[in-house]
Amino acid sequence: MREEVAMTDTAERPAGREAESITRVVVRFAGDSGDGMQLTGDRFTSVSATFGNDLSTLPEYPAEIRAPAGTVNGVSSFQVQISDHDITTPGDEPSVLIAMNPAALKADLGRLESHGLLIVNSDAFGERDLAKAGYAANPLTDDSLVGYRVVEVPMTSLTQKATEPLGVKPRDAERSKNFFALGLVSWLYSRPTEPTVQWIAERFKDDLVRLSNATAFTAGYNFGETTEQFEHRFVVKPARMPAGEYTNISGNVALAWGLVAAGQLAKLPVFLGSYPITPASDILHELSKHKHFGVRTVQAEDEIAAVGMALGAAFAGHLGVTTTSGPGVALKSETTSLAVSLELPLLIIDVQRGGPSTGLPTKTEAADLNIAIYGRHGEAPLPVIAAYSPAHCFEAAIEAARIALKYRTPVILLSDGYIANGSEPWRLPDVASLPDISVPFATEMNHTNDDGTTEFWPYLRDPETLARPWAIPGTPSLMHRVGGLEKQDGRGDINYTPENHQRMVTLRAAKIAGIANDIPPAVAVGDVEDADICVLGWGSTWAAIDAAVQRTRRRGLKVAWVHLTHVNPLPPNLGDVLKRYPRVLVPELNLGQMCRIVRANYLIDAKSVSKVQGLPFTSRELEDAIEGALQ
Amino acid sequence: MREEVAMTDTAERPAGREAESITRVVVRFAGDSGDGMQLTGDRFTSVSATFGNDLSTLPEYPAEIRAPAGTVNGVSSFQVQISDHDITTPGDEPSVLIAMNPAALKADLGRLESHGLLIVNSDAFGERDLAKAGYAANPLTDDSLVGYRVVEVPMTSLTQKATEPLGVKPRDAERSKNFFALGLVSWLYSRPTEPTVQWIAERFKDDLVRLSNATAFTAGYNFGETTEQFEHRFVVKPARMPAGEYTNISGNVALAWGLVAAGQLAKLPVFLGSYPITPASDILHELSKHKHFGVRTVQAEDEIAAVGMALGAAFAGHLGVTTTSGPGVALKSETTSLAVSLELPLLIIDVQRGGPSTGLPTKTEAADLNIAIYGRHGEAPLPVIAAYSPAHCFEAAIEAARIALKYRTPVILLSDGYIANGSEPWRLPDVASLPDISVPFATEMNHTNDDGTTEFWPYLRDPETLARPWAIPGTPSLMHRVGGLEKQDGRGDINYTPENHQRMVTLRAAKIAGIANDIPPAVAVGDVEDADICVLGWGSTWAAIDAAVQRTRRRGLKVAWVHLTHVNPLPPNLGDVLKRYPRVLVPELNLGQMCRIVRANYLIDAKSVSKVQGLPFTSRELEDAIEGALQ
Amino acid sequence: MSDTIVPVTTKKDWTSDQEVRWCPGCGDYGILLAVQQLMPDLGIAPENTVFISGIGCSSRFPYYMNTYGMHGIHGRAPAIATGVAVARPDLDVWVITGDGDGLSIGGNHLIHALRRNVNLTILLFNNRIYGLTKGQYSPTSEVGKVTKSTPFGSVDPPFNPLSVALGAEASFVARTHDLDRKHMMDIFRRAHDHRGSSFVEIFQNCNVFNDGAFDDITSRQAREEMMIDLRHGQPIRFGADGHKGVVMGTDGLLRIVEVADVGEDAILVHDAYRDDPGLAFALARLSHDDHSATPFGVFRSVDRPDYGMAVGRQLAETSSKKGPGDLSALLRSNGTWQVA
Amino acid sequence: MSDTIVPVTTKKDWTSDQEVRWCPGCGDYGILLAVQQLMPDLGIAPENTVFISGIGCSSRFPYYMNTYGMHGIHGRAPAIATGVAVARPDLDVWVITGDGDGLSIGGNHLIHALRRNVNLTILLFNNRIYGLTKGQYSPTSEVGKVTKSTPFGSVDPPFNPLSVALGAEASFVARTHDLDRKHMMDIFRRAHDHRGSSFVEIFQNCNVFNDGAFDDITSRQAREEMMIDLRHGQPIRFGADGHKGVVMGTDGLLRIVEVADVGEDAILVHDAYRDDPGLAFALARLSHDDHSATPFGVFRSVDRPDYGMAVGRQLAETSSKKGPGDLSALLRSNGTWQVA
Ligand SMILES: Cc1ncc(C[n+]2csc(CCOP(=O)(O)OP(=O)(O)O)c2C)c(N)n1
Ligand SMILES: Cc1ncc(C[n+]2csc(CCOP(=O)(O)OP(=O)(O)O)c2C)c(N)n1
Ligand code: SF4
Ligand code: SF4
Ligand SMILES: [Mg+2]
Ligand SMILES: [Mg+2]
Repeated sequence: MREEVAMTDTAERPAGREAESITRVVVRFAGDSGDGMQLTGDRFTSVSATFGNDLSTLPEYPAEIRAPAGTVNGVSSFQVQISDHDITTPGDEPSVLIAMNPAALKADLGRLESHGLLIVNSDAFGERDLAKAGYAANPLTDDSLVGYRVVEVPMTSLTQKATEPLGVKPRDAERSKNFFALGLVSWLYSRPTEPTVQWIAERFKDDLVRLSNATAFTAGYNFGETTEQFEHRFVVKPARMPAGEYTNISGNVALAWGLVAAGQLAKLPVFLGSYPITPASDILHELSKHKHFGVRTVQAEDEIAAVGMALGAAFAGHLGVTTTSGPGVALKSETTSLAVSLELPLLIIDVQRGGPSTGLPTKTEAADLNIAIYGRHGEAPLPVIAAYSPAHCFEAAIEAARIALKYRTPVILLSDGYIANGSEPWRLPDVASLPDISVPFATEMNHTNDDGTTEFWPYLRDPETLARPWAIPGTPSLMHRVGGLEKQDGRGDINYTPENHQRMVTLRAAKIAGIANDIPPAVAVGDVEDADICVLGWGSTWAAIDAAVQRTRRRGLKVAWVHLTHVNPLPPNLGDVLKRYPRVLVPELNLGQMCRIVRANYLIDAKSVSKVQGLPFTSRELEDAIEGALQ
Repeated sequence: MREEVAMTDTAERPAGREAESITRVVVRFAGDSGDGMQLTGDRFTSVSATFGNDLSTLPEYPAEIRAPAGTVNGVSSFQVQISDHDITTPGDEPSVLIAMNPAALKADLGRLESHGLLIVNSDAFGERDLAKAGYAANPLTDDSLVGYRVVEVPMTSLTQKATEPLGVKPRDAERSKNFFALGLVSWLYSRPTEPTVQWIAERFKDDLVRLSNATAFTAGYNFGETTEQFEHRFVVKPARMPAGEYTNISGNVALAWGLVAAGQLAKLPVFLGSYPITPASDILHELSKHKHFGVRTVQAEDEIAAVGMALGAAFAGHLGVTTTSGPGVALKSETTSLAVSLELPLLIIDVQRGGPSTGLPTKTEAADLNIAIYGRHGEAPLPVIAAYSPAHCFEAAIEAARIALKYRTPVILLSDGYIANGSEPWRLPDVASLPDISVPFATEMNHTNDDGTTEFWPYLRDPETLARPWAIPGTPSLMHRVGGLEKQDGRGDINYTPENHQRMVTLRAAKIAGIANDIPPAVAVGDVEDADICVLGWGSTWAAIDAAVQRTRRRGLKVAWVHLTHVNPLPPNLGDVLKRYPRVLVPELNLGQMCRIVRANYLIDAKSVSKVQGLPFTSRELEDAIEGALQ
Repeated sequence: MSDTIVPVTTKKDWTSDQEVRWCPGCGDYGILLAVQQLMPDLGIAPENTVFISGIGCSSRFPYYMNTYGMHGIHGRAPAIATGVAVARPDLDVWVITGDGDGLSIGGNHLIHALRRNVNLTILLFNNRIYGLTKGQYSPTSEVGKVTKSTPFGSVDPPFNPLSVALGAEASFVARTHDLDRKHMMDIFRRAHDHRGSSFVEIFQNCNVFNDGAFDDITSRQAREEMMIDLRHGQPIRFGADGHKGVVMGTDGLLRIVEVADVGEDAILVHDAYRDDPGLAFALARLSHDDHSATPFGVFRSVDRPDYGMAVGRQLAETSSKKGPGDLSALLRSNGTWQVA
Repeated sequence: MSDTIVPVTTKKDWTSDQEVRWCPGCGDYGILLAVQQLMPDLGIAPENTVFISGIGCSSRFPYYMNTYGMHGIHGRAPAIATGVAVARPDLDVWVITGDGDGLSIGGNHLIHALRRNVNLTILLFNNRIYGLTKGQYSPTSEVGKVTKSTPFGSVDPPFNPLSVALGAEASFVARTHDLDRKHMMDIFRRAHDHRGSSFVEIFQNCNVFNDGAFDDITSRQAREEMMIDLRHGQPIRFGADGHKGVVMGTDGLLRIVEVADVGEDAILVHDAYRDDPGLAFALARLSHDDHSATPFGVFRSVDRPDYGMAVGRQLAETSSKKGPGDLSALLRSNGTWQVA
């Protein structure tokens, strides 16, 4: 199809203005939910990825499927930082903002860096558009945009003009204007056009739509080439990244693939019981595609059924998994407590979002640490693991499965909306190098009575891991019953005696606590020896902490940093490590949940840095926090 | 009816042996689930109560409705301590054990104090009975009972003989043998017979059953009078208790009455949405009787519906209440989070039992503190209150309602199986002296726009309490919508902006934290000035701590004690109080949940004393713990 | 319905100041309009009306009504509404739910509310899809449906919402669709006027994730031959000048026939007021997919005690027996003793 | 049923070493005996059999079977069992539940398991009471019932478990009672042999909290006139030498008549294999309380795809299309680039 499109025009053109090389740029596409900003951002991202930049993205969209067109509530935006060196965040302030309508301008202008480049679709600034966005006067004409470099481009009409010859109706042509914007920005930052043209050719089945988009893209690109409105054109050189094969991956996809991998590495079929919920649904969607990996996915009637099914599958010998977000974790609490009592392997994945209650369903937060660790009745301890970046979700899923299988315990894996939807380049691991996490099923009697007869005791533990045997249905002569009532140590029969209950409660706690010896110790990075302050992080704060620690250290501050993947149990040496430093700072997207835990464990006066705004920390915020703590 | 019975016989008799006065006795009735031990214990208790003793009880029964007759699993027992002075516990070791069968003997002998008095129903020690209980040899004939004062009484046959003249069949007569035992023990401790005879007359509608029981009771009493098997007869004089009118009350009944009272004091109808669960069901049962107080009770389809209904009733202007135990608290978590977000008054009552999962449904535990405080997704803080004794449940219920109503928040009230089923004498409060906890409903617009028009803002807070207005359906012109999505501060419209979310999260937290200034400060008792150790207690550990602190202090140790009713938020001065003492000890029926909280809050090296056996602490255990800590 | 003096209101009085946030073209708009237009006719006051919903596109509904309202949590609306209705039988309580909210996660609360016959007017927006979460299949989606969560097609057989309701003892059961405002208003009115639980299934088009799901039945061209209009006391006929009809065989099987073949008298006469739900159930099963003739209207409407009233009556009875509760008497009810 | 070689077992092989802990005289004993006696006839092996239950007296059942078993949590057995059955279609999965466990807290999981037609044999012990929690009313207790939680009598109308199941698309629906072991064994066998979800309501006597609830129907004296024995293909007759019968009127109403009055040919012939659930539903509604003639036996038994199999088939199909999953290919599926 590609030859049909007007791409060849540019090929014949002179090379165009010389591009000025810059080290990094933060681009933010903003428009109406209907304007396809997520798609546009995605394309710009993967082109930059294949081009070899390091990058990090931050998609943001409204909770409504489609809020009223043209309103601030309906604004959907996509921010991406691309760079020629190692970066971890989508950037604090965009250096360029593409605003497809007044609402987008109103919603996002505040984020644009001063003197930043502002590209607006001037066609979308009519009376009614301005009114819908709540503008009394037209910002393009009054002086509300001074301090920014404004470029007005009539994207709608230009797109319509470009596609008219193809016989595209103006109303339809309008739907291609985001590709015009993409073409323009691609030119501005010297992105290769090939991949996008190819992608358009493959993605759109309808001939006219395909042609219209391709043409709009080219028109946008050519517009940049021809217009005089841009003083400069830029190029962001590929980053020097470790050699290897890369793909651009989002947290939810990485997590889904991690679960597929875990099944392969454990030599077990994967069973996902899930109920859709933002921002976790995409894991269900992704896993549903991979049935040829022996992955079963059942969309349950609710979260309680979802975890119940996963638990049933685990009892039957599968790798049982359930994926959800905060409200679902709450609903699964009682069944999770049963899983703790049954001591069966089970993965409960919580992609955190803003709470309490329905809260901010499409925004990020990390306030489920408490419910993950403490949110069950009775003494029901379980391991909790937290992924720290989109790509890390892959590894985290495998590690969670390893622990669940080895210790026969439910494990809660925490992700969040930011890393779930955000993406970054990922250097593909060598599949052969991934760990074998398989565990044997019980196949024989494990207890001999005095009279020499043998029995199967479902709660006779492995002396080292304290894990009980996993005997699955179908195994001859190991028939046994398990349940939520207290069980006699060893035999597993119902038992209500005081001593036995004490023993079992202690054993269950010891089993989980013991996992601390099977995880990597806590390591400080940065000014390990002489830091004046140690930043303790967990989960997705990783990116912002990384940037903030680098910058503050560049400015001569003595800063160390410990980042946790295993949040329960904690690495045994964590207390000693933290006590080395006069100050401990714990940045969290909650009101200080991990901070309380380390205070209780180690009696150190750790200080919380808290942000609960549905957004990740900016590195600037953490820079200031570190500096402030050192004053 | 009474004259029919053989009571008059004794009346003609000589007064009987002189009773030796003792200060306290611990009696334990033990038999088969079918033997009516709970009834027997109850009778002995209330007779002693009306007689004027101080007392405390500990009923224990199996999780099964009726485990196989004669087996150890089927044993049901009732322990009561009666005394002539102020006591708080049912006693560590019984001084007398009444064992109705071998199973009961086997199950409870271990608890009897050495040289304790053991009364057995010798008729129940046949071959098969012994086998069922798992006795190889007959303990009455071999020397396994040395070290106890054993009195064998053929209760079954004596009862049958006594009731035969009435035409009672031997099989039926057997069912009256517990009254024979009651009569015997009543004689032994010089209990008045009047009340029991009267109670029997009123309780049993069937003439023959009534007569048979009354006769058995008298026969037992007379047997004590006539037999020579008892060297002594005892009397426990009435306790010197503060003047007033007393009733004997269990925790569940006190809690139910407290809820009725709360409704009256708040001038609101009470709405209970509940799903039956041991040991909380009796609150539902009790409240269902009091419809003439305007109390509505709905047995919901499950716990989620129960709390949902209570929340709906609260929205409609009732005092919404839901009662449950651990598994139910877990299920209610998501709706509780909604209640936090809606900021409506709601009472969630958790009568704790042994966990995790179904655990030990009929046994006590206090391991739901974590889920109560931390068991919701997102930042969803709420106040938590803990009752410390059966009678205290009344006051605790009113206090929980006061806070819920004043601050428009769900409140979790913690009780447990021990105080729920246990009973103690309660000095009735003067109803007129109970606090007025009523709050006004909103009736008018509360916001004026610049143009002078007025509106109703459902989230415009009281500057002091930070509570929002409670405008109930039916109120003209205050129509408004609430929901679980984040709300704009003041207006209450849906709002997803970062700043507003931060503000609302902070406001909700501040509202709950602020309650600390509206509760009694923490007070230490005991060696307040110069204690070497401070015991920090909460909930039902109160009784055992009280006894242990008294005894250790009597033995010259310097001990202080702080007991908490408000466990979240904590009294503002708690940190200062605890820091006064070199050591802090926190006894809990869990693995140290409150201990972690005070460590995190105040960075003090508080030590946990933990027991998780389905039983309350004995005072001995805590005495040893205090002593040990001081070594 | 609890008001004695009939309040006079206009559509405006029932419309909130919140901007409506559904996709352009969504069927929900038509339903909202029908309800807002109907309210003034019901002779009730906004302040005595409560709308409770769960979570879903449909569940945004209460925000747009100028009444008391709660946007609850997913699936729990019937339970929350039961609390409102039992506590306050004087109120007019509506439940707004979706096929996922009401039949998937909320199925249990829904059937128990219907069983108890709580005085609720329940509107279930059936678009056979999860709209708000961007297009997964629902318990009413057809087998084979390809959605985000079923890339190879769903293998879940769907519920028939009406049979679920009838199996759960529902006293009022009806069906309407988002394209016919008059019909919606008529059904909603009757649902509202019914004392006890009223269950209304509304065929609702989700033009973003399941567009045209009901076209074969409700589109202008299809209606005449595909929509069976149920009217109490009338023979069940449909199609161009009623050439088709429904007959019940002595074998207990309901059949669609050409009236000409069997004669008018053989045609089944609809009886919505019959205690026995058998006929309503059979009619609910008459269509097995969205491409065959489908009955609309009121399937069942029978009187059963309203749960909230029954609860209230017990309160009144005990009070009149025992007199108003006396707290200090209560505290003494288990016997007391004096200590001097 | 998934075994090719038929294992030979005796009742002993199916009996666990746990002592049975029900009250003396409980109807559960008879049901346990019936199941344990039946198992050897089914030609299946204990190690391929799984019993999943919730919480309640009835839910203690799995402990007494020498098979794989799970005593789950209240109401969740159908969900847990769905996980077992979908993961392992080779297993024989039984669900044991009570009227509270299965219809109150577990109602939603039950109806969704039935809708999906998961291969489960579901035995619901209906004693119309909460036994384990010592006697509160249940969703099958009659109106007016005085229990611990309803001292003035219940105002909740009960569910008819069979209509709930039929309304939820159940493919196999039957009723039996705890006093007739032969009948129980026959029904359990057919429920087991049915591929997909089988739902069996068992009238079970709780002699401690609801003694004699079914006496008017199932007691030796009452049976003949009160129990209607449903047999596929047979006219539905009962009473002394079948003097009573059931007829379907053209008005869609099922009636009990004297056969003499209407003639044998007018009597309705039972059709359990009919796709349309209308007749089964009508029969389920024939009795409205525990004091009128009540049908027993198999109401409905139709073939629908077994959910677990359908899920498995999709796995097989994709594998045969795409070949077994290749992890490193998956990691490259979204496009990659090389960095030297
Ligand atoms: C406890 C919980 N689980 C899941 C979700 C996510 N969720 C919100 S709405 C919805 C389904 C909506 O479908 P439906 O009820 O049919 O409403 P529609 O959007 O189609 O109108 C889901 C799964 C949630 N909000 N809460
Ligand atoms: C989540 C939860 N809620 C409540 C309970 C208490 N509970 C246990 S069994 C039961 C009802 C039992 O009734 P049914 O299912 O009819 O079984 P039955 O005892 O009558 O055989 C209840 C309410 C529980 N164990 N767990
Ligand atoms: S997603 Fe569908 S149901 Fe939801 S608002 Fe859009 S069109 Fe309506
Ligand atoms: S309580 Fe009833 S159902 Fe439970 S074991 Fe006893 S008799 Fe059976
Ligand atoms: Mg829907
Ligand atoms: Mg029952």
